[in-house]
Amino acid sequence: MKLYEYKAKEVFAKYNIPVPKSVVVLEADEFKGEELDFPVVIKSQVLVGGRGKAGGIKFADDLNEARERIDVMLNSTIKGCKVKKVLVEEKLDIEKEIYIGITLDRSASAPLLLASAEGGVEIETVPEEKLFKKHITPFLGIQPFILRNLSAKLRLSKEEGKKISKIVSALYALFDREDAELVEINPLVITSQGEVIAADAKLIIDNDALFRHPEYEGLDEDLTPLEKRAKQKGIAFIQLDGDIGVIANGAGLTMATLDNLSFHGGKGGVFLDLGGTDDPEKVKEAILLMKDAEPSVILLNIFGGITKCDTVAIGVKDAIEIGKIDIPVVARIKGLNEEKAKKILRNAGIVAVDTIEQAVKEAITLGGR
Amino acid sequence: MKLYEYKAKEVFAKYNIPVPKSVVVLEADEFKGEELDFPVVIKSQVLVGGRGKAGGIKFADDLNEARERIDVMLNSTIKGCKVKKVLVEEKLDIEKEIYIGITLDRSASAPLLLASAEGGVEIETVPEEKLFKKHITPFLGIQPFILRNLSAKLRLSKEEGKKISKIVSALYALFDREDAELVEINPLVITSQGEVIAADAKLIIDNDALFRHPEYEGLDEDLTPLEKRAKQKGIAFIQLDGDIGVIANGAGLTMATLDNLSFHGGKGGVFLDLGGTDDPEKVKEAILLMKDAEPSVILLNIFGGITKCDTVAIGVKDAIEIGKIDIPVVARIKGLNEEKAKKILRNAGIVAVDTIEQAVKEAITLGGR
Amino acid sequence: MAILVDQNTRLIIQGITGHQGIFHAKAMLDFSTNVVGGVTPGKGGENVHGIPVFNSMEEAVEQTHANTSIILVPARFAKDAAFEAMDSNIKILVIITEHIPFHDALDIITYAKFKKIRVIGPNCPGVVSPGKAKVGIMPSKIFREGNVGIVSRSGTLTYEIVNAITEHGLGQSTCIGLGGDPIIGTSFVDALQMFDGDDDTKEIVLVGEIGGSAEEEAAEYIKEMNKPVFAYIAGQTAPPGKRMGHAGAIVSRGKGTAQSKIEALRKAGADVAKVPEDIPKLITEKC
Amino acid sequence: MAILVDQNTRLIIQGITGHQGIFHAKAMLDFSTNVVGGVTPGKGGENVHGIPVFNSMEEAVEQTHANTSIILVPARFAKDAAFEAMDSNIKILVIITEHIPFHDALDIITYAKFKKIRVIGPNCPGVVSPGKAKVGIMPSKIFREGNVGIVSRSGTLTYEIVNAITEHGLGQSTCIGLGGDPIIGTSFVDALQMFDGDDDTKEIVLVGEIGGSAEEEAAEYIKEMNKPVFAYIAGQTAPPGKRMGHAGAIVSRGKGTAQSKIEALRKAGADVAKVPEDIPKLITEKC
Repeated sequence: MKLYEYKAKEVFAKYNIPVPKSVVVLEADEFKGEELDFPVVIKSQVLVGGRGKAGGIKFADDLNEARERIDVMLNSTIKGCKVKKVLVEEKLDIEKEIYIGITLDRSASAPLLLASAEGGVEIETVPEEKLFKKHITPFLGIQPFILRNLSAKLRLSKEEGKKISKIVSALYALFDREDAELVEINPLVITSQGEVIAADAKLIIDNDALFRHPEYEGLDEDLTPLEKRAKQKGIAFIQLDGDIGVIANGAGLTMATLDNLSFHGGKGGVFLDLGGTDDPEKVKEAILLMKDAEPSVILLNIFGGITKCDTVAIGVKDAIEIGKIDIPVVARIKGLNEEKAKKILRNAGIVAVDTIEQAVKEAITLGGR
Repeated sequence: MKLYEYKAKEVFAKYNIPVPKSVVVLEADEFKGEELDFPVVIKSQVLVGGRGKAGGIKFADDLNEARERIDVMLNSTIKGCKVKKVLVEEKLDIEKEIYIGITLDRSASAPLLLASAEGGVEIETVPEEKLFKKHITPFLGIQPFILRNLSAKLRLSKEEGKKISKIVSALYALFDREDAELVEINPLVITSQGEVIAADAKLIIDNDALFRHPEYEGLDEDLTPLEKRAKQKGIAFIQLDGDIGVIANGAGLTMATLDNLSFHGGKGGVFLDLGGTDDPEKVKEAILLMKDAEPSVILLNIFGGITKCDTVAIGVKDAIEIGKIDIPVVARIKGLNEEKAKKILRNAGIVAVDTIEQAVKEAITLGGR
Repeated sequence: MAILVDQNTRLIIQGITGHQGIFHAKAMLDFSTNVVGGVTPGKGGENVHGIPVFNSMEEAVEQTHANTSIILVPARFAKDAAFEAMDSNIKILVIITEHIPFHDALDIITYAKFKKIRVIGPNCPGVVSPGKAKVGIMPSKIFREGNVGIVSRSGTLTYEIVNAITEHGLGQSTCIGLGGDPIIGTSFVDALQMFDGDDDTKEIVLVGEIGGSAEEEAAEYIKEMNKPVFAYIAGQTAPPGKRMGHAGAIVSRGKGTAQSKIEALRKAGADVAKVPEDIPKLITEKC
Repeated sequence: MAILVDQNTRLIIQGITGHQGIFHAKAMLDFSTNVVGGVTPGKGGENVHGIPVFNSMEEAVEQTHANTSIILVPARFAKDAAFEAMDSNIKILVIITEHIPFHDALDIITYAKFKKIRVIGPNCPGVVSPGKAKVGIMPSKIFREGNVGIVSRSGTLTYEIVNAITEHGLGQSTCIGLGGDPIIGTSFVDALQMFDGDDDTKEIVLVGEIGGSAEEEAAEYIKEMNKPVFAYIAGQTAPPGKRMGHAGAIVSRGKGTAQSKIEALRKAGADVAKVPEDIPKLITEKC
């Protein structure tokens, strides 16, 4: 779960990481101008990178200018994301910009602390030799020597090193205790007055850990209404650019089916992983979700190992009847009780074929968009 | 640093480990009787085990009886320890007594959690098969499965298991964060009302970690005045039963010297380890400390490796002159610059011999008690 | 010979009395796996299909001398179950459970590395050595004894490929599902090394997907191998930034694309199939 | 051959610019130890007796390919120094520092076990292989090349015994001071095992003291050894419950007495000397 900047900064503040004085505004005239000192920065709250270049960050020297710009921003779309909130912050007097991030190094199975004296740019563009990198052993966390080495690498003054060390320790505590997948401060600003302040904040919380963080529940996320519904039902559902809805059991198989579709000139419109279930209720939910995504055709690819093909087929049949679905369905179903399953599907008017290639070709023909 | 029971219970309470309602009393009429419900337990605050059998724990049903017993106790000596404080507690309605302790298993280099359903007796007397024992990996601490297994082994009810699990977790947190060498609740009482309360509390804090626990500084300890002075000066100094004061450099060498003394019929009165120093100031402190311990003779055994013998000798000579020490001194000094050292010592009227055997025999003769 | 699980496997099922536990205990028994016990706290003394249930791993291992454990407990209890297993005398731990918080997985895998315990998963279908033992939830019927070693990050997709290999008249030495999470105990390289040293394995099939760089690392190792490797990578048309069902299947910041993986594997000499169905054909063509 | 330290030792001194660091750097150099660098944060670029000083262990190991480190920093910084060393590529870590909090030592030793790093100490005089290398603070002059392996929990007492052995015309293969704390990285058993496998070591001297059960465990191992073991145990007249100078030298709850240790060692076939001075005589009498 990716948090909006203003929300991430609330969490940062809980860990005593300094953030700029700010207000969140949903409508331009909510902003009174008394809360903050001018000049201010007006930042669109969207979950895409590079919003600055896309016009999602503006400055204002007085209330009028601020309101005007807030208004424009609230009616704009940044890289496809509608701006629903803006964050208005006091503008910082920037002396230096630093990058600090903690992410996961999958290859090493360890958190990776990254820092650079070149903040404010994408970390991927910083040359390797200018990066401070250290894998963190989960049980040990941030030991003093790591902070010492970080300060040395970034050539921080003693005073800067002290403040930034505190922030890095706090950031790791946050990463650890909030079950974060990623935390990033880019830039971490050192002001002309020597203050160190997180000018931006990126925070992704592990969805699988939300059960122990009820405070994040119900937070605004960058999901389509259907994706939101799927999430509530526990179904892996992703809307894509194309028109063919793909349902398969298992993430790998679903991906492979989408890939196959594309080799034959088709284009997936929905990724829907049924998972290892043959629970007719869940199958029904999935089909109804798919219906509401309005694909031109539904391509069903089931490999029944533990899952019984006929049970899945019954679920599909029922869902089509209940949901009065008139979108054509093509099924390739293989494995446990496949013959039974094919019969059930064919009786329900579904094209049931033997190989994935046949199914893909059929779907493309039937979809015909 | 071994804490008195009342002090240990203060620390326990900080970690939300339930302790009986109590007051600490230094004089009998300080106890007003209103603070607690009768009957009460009156417990001598001494740092020796087995005080119950030695008369250090009494009960009282009303104020008069309580004051009488407090008064007697405050004028008594338990196993050689003068009672300076008593802890008066509400008497618990005991249903069951449990033992819980965390100590160090040196062989395993790991903390060891010990528990037994037979509380109130010395843990050493509990048969192995009735003990719950689990080494704790420092980085992992008390995981839920450990608590589950503990509850099963002690055949606790679900409700008891829940309460005791909480206490065990708290106890480990205390062990860890307070830099404890040992924590022990014996007995942990389950009352007829189903409450779980630490009736006794043992807590030893690591002396070497006191720098990060200033709250324990200056606490009352079971040290002789000289031992206290030595501790302040950072000198390893222990008063023993005998009359011969032994100074050597290095704990092993000091012990070996005391042992040798005893083989020849002598008896050590002081263990004083000079450590790896030849700092004349520290040598002087040590000699003066030794003087105040009033041994019949001082036996000095120095092996100079890095430490220079002559520097030590000068320190000894100076101390004897400054302190006007007329206790006979026998020195065996060997190693770096030993000849110089012997000359210095002999000039100061000290018997300087070549072997430890000679020195020991000479000391016993000179001491002559 | 096979790898990881075989006739010498002495298996404990953690969570044996749950819905999944009961079902898969039977399936593993039927596969002639040596299931020596199960653990469910509070249910010690019961039995499931004749398998004795213990209250704790310590007790279970003491009584049965088990060397392997499989975890089939819900995600929020999986870390505790894993630590309990690793503090008993278990050498191989297969974690089936999905949706384990990633910080829990980090702790589990870190501790496993320290204690030199081989963890497979989490979020994996387990390990099968046909004719010897199954420690997992893969469908039994698709397997057949043979010489193809299979290692995969996927579940059903693997079953498809296994099934296709079997229908093609070939069989498997061992099939390992590594798991679809970003943090897993055993990597492609680990599995390739084991297969490389296994006499029963003549060919190796690697089924990868988008996300991470485990396939690229595998490619480096494949360069040094003599046994032929056949690969398939899922997610070639997946959009960046989206998790494709598996927590680990995500192209993020331009990294972890199928293209990069396919290219690395090809360069290393592996035969990369365009669609999974092609794998058996590629094997028989080459071998 | 010797054990632990020899001509292949490439040593870093952590805390080289301190009072102790400067002094012992010289002493180790003079012993012909291959001291390749030192570390003191903030003093990188300086040198001590010509030894380059680095800001961090990472840098030091990268530049010098060190395999061994010795810690000579104050107690409150020792844990951090140890973790820094263990996170670099060091294989052997000698911790001289005394008064390290026991929970810090626990963390250090636990992590060292996990990472399979050999830690000697803390609160120890280090390791000397005469004629090869000294990684510690023992006086250099008392040593002489030879075939007696010495392992001890004590400092000065060991020097006495080493000196006596040398004066007696014998010499040492390696002398290890294990340290006087209750939590130490290397035990008597570890050391005995190493000496047992060392061709240069013909006889072994074990210097123990009250507290713990390391000597009793050593006795169990000695039973299986062929090389003769000579022992001395200090603290035979120490009163129970008192820490005799060393944090680890305490008889507590009736355990850890000198009597128990002496008996165990005698039973295992070791020659136990009544006083330390007797050790060299016992060796020449027997060998």
